[in-house]
Amino acid sequence: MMEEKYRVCDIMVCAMARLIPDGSKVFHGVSSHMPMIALLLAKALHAPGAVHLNIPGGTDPDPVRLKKYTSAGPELLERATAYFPLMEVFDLAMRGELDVAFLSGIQFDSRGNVNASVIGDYKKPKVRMPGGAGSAVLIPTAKRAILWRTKHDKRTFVNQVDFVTTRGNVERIITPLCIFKMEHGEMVLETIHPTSSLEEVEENTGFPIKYSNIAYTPLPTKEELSALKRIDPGDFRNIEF
Amino acid sequence: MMEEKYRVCDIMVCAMARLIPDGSKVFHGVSSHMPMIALLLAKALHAPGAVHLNIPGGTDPDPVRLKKYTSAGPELLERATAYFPLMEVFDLAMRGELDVAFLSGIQFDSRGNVNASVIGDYKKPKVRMPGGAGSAVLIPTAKRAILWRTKHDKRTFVNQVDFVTTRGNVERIITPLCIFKMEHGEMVLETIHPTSSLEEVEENTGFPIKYSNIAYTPLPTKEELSALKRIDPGDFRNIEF
Amino acid sequence: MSKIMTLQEAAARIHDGDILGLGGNVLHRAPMAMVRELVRQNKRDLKLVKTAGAMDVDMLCFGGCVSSVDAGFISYESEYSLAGHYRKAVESGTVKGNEHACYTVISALRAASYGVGFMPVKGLVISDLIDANDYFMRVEDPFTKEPVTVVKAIRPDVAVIHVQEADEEGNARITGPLFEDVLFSRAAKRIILTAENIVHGSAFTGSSKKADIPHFLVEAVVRVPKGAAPCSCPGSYDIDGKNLKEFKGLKDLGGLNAYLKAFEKSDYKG
Amino acid sequence: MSKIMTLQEAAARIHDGDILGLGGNVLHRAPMAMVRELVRQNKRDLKLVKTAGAMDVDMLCFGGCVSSVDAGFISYESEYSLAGHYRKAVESGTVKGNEHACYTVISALRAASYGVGFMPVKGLVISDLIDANDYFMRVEDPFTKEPVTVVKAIRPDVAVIHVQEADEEGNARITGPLFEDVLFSRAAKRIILTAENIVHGSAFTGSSKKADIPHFLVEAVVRVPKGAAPCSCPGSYDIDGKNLKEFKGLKDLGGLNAYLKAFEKSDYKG
Repeated sequence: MMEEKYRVCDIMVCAMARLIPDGSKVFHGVSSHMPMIALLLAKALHAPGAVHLNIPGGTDPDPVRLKKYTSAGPELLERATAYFPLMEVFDLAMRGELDVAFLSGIQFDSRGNVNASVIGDYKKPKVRMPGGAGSAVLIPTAKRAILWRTKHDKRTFVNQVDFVTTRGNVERIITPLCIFKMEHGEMVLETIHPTSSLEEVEENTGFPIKYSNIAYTPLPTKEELSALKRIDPGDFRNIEF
Repeated sequence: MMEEKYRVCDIMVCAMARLIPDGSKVFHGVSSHMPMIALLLAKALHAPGAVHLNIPGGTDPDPVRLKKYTSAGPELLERATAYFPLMEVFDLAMRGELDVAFLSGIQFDSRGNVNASVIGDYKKPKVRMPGGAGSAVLIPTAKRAILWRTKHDKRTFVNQVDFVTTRGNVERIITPLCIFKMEHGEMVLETIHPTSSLEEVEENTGFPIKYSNIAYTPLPTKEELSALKRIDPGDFRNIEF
Repeated sequence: MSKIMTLQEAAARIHDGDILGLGGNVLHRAPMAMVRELVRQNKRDLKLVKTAGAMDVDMLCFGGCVSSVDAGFISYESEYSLAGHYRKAVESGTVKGNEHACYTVISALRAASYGVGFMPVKGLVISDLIDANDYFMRVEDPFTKEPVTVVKAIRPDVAVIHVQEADEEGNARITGPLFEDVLFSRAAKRIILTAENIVHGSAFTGSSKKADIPHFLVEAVVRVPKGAAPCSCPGSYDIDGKNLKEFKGLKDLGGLNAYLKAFEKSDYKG
Repeated sequence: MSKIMTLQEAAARIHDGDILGLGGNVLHRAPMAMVRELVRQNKRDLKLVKTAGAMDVDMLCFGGCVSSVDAGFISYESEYSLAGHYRKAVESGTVKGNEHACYTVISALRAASYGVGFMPVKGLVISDLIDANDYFMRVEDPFTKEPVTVVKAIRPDVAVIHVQEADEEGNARITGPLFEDVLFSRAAKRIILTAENIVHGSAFTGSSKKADIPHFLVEAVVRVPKGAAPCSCPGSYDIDGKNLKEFKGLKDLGGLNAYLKAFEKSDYKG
């Protein structure tokens, strides 16, 4: 099943892009090159009417050049139609009108708890993480909360998170090894990337893997890969690896 | 004392203008030609640094031509420095930072109650008035709430208002006959316009007139009258009469 | 996807009983063409929301379309004075006059746009309005334990906003004062735009002044040049005082119908 | 009245113990010159507030100036990664990391700007953050009786905002994303601006794009070209990645002092 020429970052980004339906209102925040590029990819291919919402507030920007260091820069206002900044995106989500939010975290457990805050005691933590940014309010309110994480190991996918930054309404988590999907309050293995295997997923996950059948994440198509090169010539979709 | 050549509208507008200190942040709303012109007059003379705040949101506009029909029109954005619209002016007042608000009402009593709402039952009123606009929240929060009313009779200045749209913190009420000032929770006659008399004030007021001494409102100066002609060539300060 | 439709089609999307937000302020940028069409379509039981209304609210009351008005101020300002139809309708009990401070309308719309059920309001301290209306309540600040008045959210079913420029998808730009219109566009469930001009989307993408209202909040776009007349439309035209006086002189529904009829050609030219 | 002063004078108006709002977002338009001067002036016990901070918060933590950070996210984003000094300061207990969702910072600032003590927040439903922090509380919506989380107002004593253009009275215009800066300018008690350019007031009065921050909210204006560097300043310059890396490589306070010294000429040229 292993396909040498496919990179995990491309598989992940294409998988994220395919989860974006045409016409949906989609938000990504800081430190979010992968969903930003996935969204631009979706808009370039099957979802031209998807609405790109972001922190600087440019609705549907058409940036000349993405930046390596940020997914919240002023280039996201370039050739945008409307100014709809972060606080308005939050409000939109609170009104139940945000279709898709791409978010992350540092620790996840099988019940959809997300930790982006601390390891150890909250007041004097062993590890202080960057923080959940929008997660604590967007995961509960976005119609669909899609998470991604470029680490898949037993410290990331744990039996029980140290701190519940937020819980529930996680739709999927896309990792370098697989895609998890929440079903009836439980994280279920949806597909395994062709670059990985069930064994690898099981070895790197801190909770028992549940699945109904073994399926594989579709590989990026030629069309997707060629669009990716055009959208992301700097290969910023790979910086988290 | 009667000065034939002086008009009540000029006396009132000049009195209002003199109550505006340099540097103060001053708001007027709709149906407010007199305070609008008073503010422009104050800024032209003794208070160049007074800040003109209004509904359309032009901070310190320099309108070419005022309009007869409105004090909330787009001309109040002309040559303004900042955009600071109604909702922000309200917020400013709520934070305790609005220095002067010019407001009105239909009925007033000697304890500083203001009625801009209804005569009779609130649910099925004998008279439905336009409503208090900003009064109910601005009179309690502006540092100084200055009221004006171009009617002075026993139906306007009553013993007890029919409905308390708001109460308290009224600093002064400027009428065609006189200026009332609130002192220790009671409305006291501060000055009588030279065009009127104590008898006229008493005859037209529904509560007993209190005063410590009889003083007269200073007449408009030549400088004020000439500035008024420049600022308000259409004589809109007179439209309420 | 084009959302352009006729005035009649757009008005048909406003239903009897709807909570209806009206853009503009007093005699400025009121959505008059839509207001006229709502009267023509004989709408009933509309619950109007506006900070400071004038001819729009008055005409809908005249037409018998209204069951309540939530507002801080209803009048034509000093020159054209009182809103007689609104006044009579409230005094006769056919319309409920839900008085707000203009700011409590803003606060109620903010609550709706933030997806919450209420908003604390600093300034509403002593007022008979608090006890007279079930949309105000005195509560305790949960942190300071101080008393504070809260206002209930108002989420209009639909808001009608007249803009100078919109593209066919519904991106819209307002010239001059925004009044509460951007807030309405966030607070209401559905937005109908009437526009002086339909522009190409590149008018927004190519400019540093972006659209004030993004297309994804908008359900319908109607081209109506002179859509705010006889009220003003900043940058486009001032009020038509003669027409305002004509309207204010109308005596009965027959007169109103004739008045509305005379606007049809202009309102429908699209 | 001119409010122009030197960076040193303006920084002297920020006092030990102040709640300090920081403009910009992550590596964009952060008020870095002021941040550097606060470290030089050896400020203590600052309580920082920002939705998403990066080098600004990290440097102030490095300099020992901070006692708490209220924020949703503190990191340099993906390329430059974690904020090590902030992290260490929280882990060692010298700085209290008051985690918010970015939106609850916004809501807390909105409450302050509306003059109220708290703000209901729809989305904060299930989270250990609610019980772990005394600035969140679960209450009952007084109208619907449904549970809702409220956040306590945050009213910064002072906010520092770096803008591209300001006049000497303090009217200021921001190019590109506003982030939370306009909100900060309303929520904070006092505002200090640092500006790339000091312009004449006619730059605002003669333009359709008015000032975003009116002068009457502003206490001090400092001219600091490159005042956001090595962070970006939209329309003026991008980040200085080499300098960022140099900062991230600093090992101790001696290194920090030398780093700050090297900026003095640029920061003070006014």
